[in-house]
Amino acid sequence: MSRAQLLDSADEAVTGIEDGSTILIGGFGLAGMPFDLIDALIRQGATDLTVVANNAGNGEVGLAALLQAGRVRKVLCSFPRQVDSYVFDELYRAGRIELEVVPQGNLAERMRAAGAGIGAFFCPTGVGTPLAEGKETRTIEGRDYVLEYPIKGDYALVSAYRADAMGNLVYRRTARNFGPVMATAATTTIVQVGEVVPIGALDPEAIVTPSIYVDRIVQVEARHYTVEGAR
Amino acid sequence: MSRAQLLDSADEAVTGIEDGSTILIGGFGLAGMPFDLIDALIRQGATDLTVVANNAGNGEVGLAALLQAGRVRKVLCSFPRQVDSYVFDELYRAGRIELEVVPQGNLAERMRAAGAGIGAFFCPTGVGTPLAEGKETRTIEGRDYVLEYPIKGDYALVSAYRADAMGNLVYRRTARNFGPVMATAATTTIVQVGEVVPIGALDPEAIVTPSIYVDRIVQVEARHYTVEGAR
Amino acid sequence: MKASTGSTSGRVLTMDELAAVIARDIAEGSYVNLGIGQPTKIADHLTPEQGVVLHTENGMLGMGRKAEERLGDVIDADLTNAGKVPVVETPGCSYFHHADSFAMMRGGHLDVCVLGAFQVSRTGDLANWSTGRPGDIPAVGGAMDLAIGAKDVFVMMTLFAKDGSPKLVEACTMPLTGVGCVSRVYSDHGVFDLTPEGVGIRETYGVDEFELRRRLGLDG
Amino acid sequence: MKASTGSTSGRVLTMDELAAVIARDIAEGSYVNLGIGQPTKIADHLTPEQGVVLHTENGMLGMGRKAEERLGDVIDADLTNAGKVPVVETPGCSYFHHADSFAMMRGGHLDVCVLGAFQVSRTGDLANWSTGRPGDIPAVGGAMDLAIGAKDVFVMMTLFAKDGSPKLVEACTMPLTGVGCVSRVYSDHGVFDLTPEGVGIRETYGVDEFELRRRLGLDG
Repeated sequence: MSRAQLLDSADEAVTGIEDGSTILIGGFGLAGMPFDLIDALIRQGATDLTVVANNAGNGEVGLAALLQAGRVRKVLCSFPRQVDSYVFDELYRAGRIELEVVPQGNLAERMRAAGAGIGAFFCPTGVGTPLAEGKETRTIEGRDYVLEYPIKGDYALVSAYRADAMGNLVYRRTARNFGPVMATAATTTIVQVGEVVPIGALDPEAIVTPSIYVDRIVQVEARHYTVEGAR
Repeated sequence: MSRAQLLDSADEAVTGIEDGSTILIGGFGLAGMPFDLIDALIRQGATDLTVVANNAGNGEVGLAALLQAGRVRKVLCSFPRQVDSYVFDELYRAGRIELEVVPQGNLAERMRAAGAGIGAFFCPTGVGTPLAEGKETRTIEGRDYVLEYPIKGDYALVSAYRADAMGNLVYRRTARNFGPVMATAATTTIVQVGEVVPIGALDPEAIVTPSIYVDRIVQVEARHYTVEGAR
Repeated sequence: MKASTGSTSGRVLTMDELAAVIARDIAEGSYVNLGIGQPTKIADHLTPEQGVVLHTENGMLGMGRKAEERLGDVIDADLTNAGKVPVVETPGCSYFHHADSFAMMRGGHLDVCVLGAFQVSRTGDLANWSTGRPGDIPAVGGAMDLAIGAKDVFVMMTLFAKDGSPKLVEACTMPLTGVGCVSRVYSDHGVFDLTPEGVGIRETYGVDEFELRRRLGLDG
Repeated sequence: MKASTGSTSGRVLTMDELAAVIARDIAEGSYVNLGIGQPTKIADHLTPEQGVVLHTENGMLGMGRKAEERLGDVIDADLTNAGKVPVVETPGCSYFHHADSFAMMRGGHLDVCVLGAFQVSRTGDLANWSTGRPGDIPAVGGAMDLAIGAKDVFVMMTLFAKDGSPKLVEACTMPLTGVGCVSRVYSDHGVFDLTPEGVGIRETYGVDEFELRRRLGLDG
């Protein structure tokens, strides 16, 4: 992919996302959730989307807001059901959204395979369980495996800590989670970061996502969470 | 694996390596070659070894010295033939060593699969070439793939830049190459480093090999190479 | 049938006491993943001398305790455990992405994983992700990866369901998480080794072995 | 047959001139891998304004030029290109391990890869790793990964072997490196697009298109 574009707003960063696209959305709960890009995507208006994410949204923000806006046809995720996933829960029970539950590690590895040009892989996770029903299985060296296929995205929306102006990325703590894998698995990777630094300012040994995987970058305000009275 | 052991010498680090073992040896040419561990392995005496490495040794040092000592039954590598691989070349032409040539990326990915618990994977590299002959193939979404199996080691000998006392590793520049992958693919991973630093001294965001993959560590003198008159 | 190696204590254990028993049994220097729910209690009983390193599947080795938060404190939302609760670092910790984190589990590098369970079969099948009730929204998270994600997979659970039925069963009736993956069951009534030769009782709490075998329908 | 889009220059190009032609054709901001041998010359003709980022399969993006070494200098043996020649960093470079490096190639993320060749077929089959002579020690390195490792795989070669036989052939007689992988051939006599519709001549050097088609046995 050619050189990453540095954009002025999240709205510019999500231009061109077509109806019917498959969107990989980073984050594990709040950590690494690309809130600004999701909000921009809601404003942008693309609909009939397939979303690949670990969860199916919390409260009425971020991914939950995208679902609530009725833009998502199908969710592939490992864990939709959470204490505050009521938006998804209602859509699902009303039959207004499709769900494919994927074990969390398979979700990650299937996207890794998409980014790495692997056609399919034999995975031991889920063998003999309902989630492997109908899938090809094989015994290799005495162990049973299920054949799993890549999950490729048209777009990835990722939140990182810092980018340099070329698009190299570093993440912060466990907010790294799915970001680096999704960045490799999408045709177009769009990243929101807390800070854009000059080229050469990131340690080449510590870059987690090399610039080649990044197409668009936008700098956003950091979000802060404080302990509330009622938790 | 339980906590890594910090050892006083390379000789202590290679104790217990059995005849007939499969040894993954890091390095790409000189960069990342674990010279001290290989020299210790020669002194240790294990023989009938299968070695997995990118090359088959340079000059008469490192891996070439191990071959010259007659300890290696078989080499799996991507590129045995180099300007100064005469030790391997002679052994091979004399029929005294077996060779399995593996495309470089497949070598890396097959070890990655071993470390990641993947039973086999469909890979597009080498399709239709002599190196895929006899292997299972499959067309997936219109592209042809060859089924490749994991390469697992009994031991990995790896050279890294710094370790902390728990066994977390960082590498230096392109000397990283196969080290991080091999560390995941062996039952016992033995690492030589230029420096052992206190626990907490390495940036948790920049650790390349987490301590879980490291079993034995030894600090060795750094090697320096100067430009010779005749290159 | 493997002989019992354990002893009988006076009464059934609380979950907190059981957590202490499991913590005691984890070998020094082990790399361990503690599943969401009851198993997280085990961390409170691990001693610094044990040098146990905790893995959390959302991308960290060397996870520390829950962050101490007071009203109004800024939470570091970038550092949580798998239950999305803020935690702290320990010295020597490291971060990695999700594919690397699950490769670490799937590749068998963790020494021990401790999980909760709805049911465990005598041959080590695990059911802990879905009750199978119609209408439930399916959600597996990392459960199937954890089930096969360590050299030893321990289960921590009450031995009997609220209706009194045993949760260590001949065959699971609930949807499986993994097949033949559990090696040991820690319960409030006793500790069981699941071996190819059958169920071995290591310890019993508040009940003798004979009675326990009877209630579980285990042959003598 | 696709029409020629190129022009005829006065004489056959040197490999260095050909490297300049290829450098000119690489789009601004591309990520590029230059194979060992002749293709490395291309780097000398890339301009800073092009902002081309070089990948080396031994684990680096943003590889710089060969290190300038004087007699007695300490060499940084930890920073080399795929040919094991010491190189330097460029600003914004990054390092990664071999599995990640080859995932980057195999996953189709590089824009262009330029390789040498013994033979290329009209349908894009590549032979560049083994002459197939009995007694040769087989050695493939990253050749098969590179052959499928970019959106566009270009070949840079002389068009005729020393014995005068064409290297752009109907079918390769040497062992293959990859099937249908080459999209364009840059040679001292001309530049060819290999398309599903056939071989298109983009430019010719020191020979006219008619003569070139005759010598290559191309129809039309």
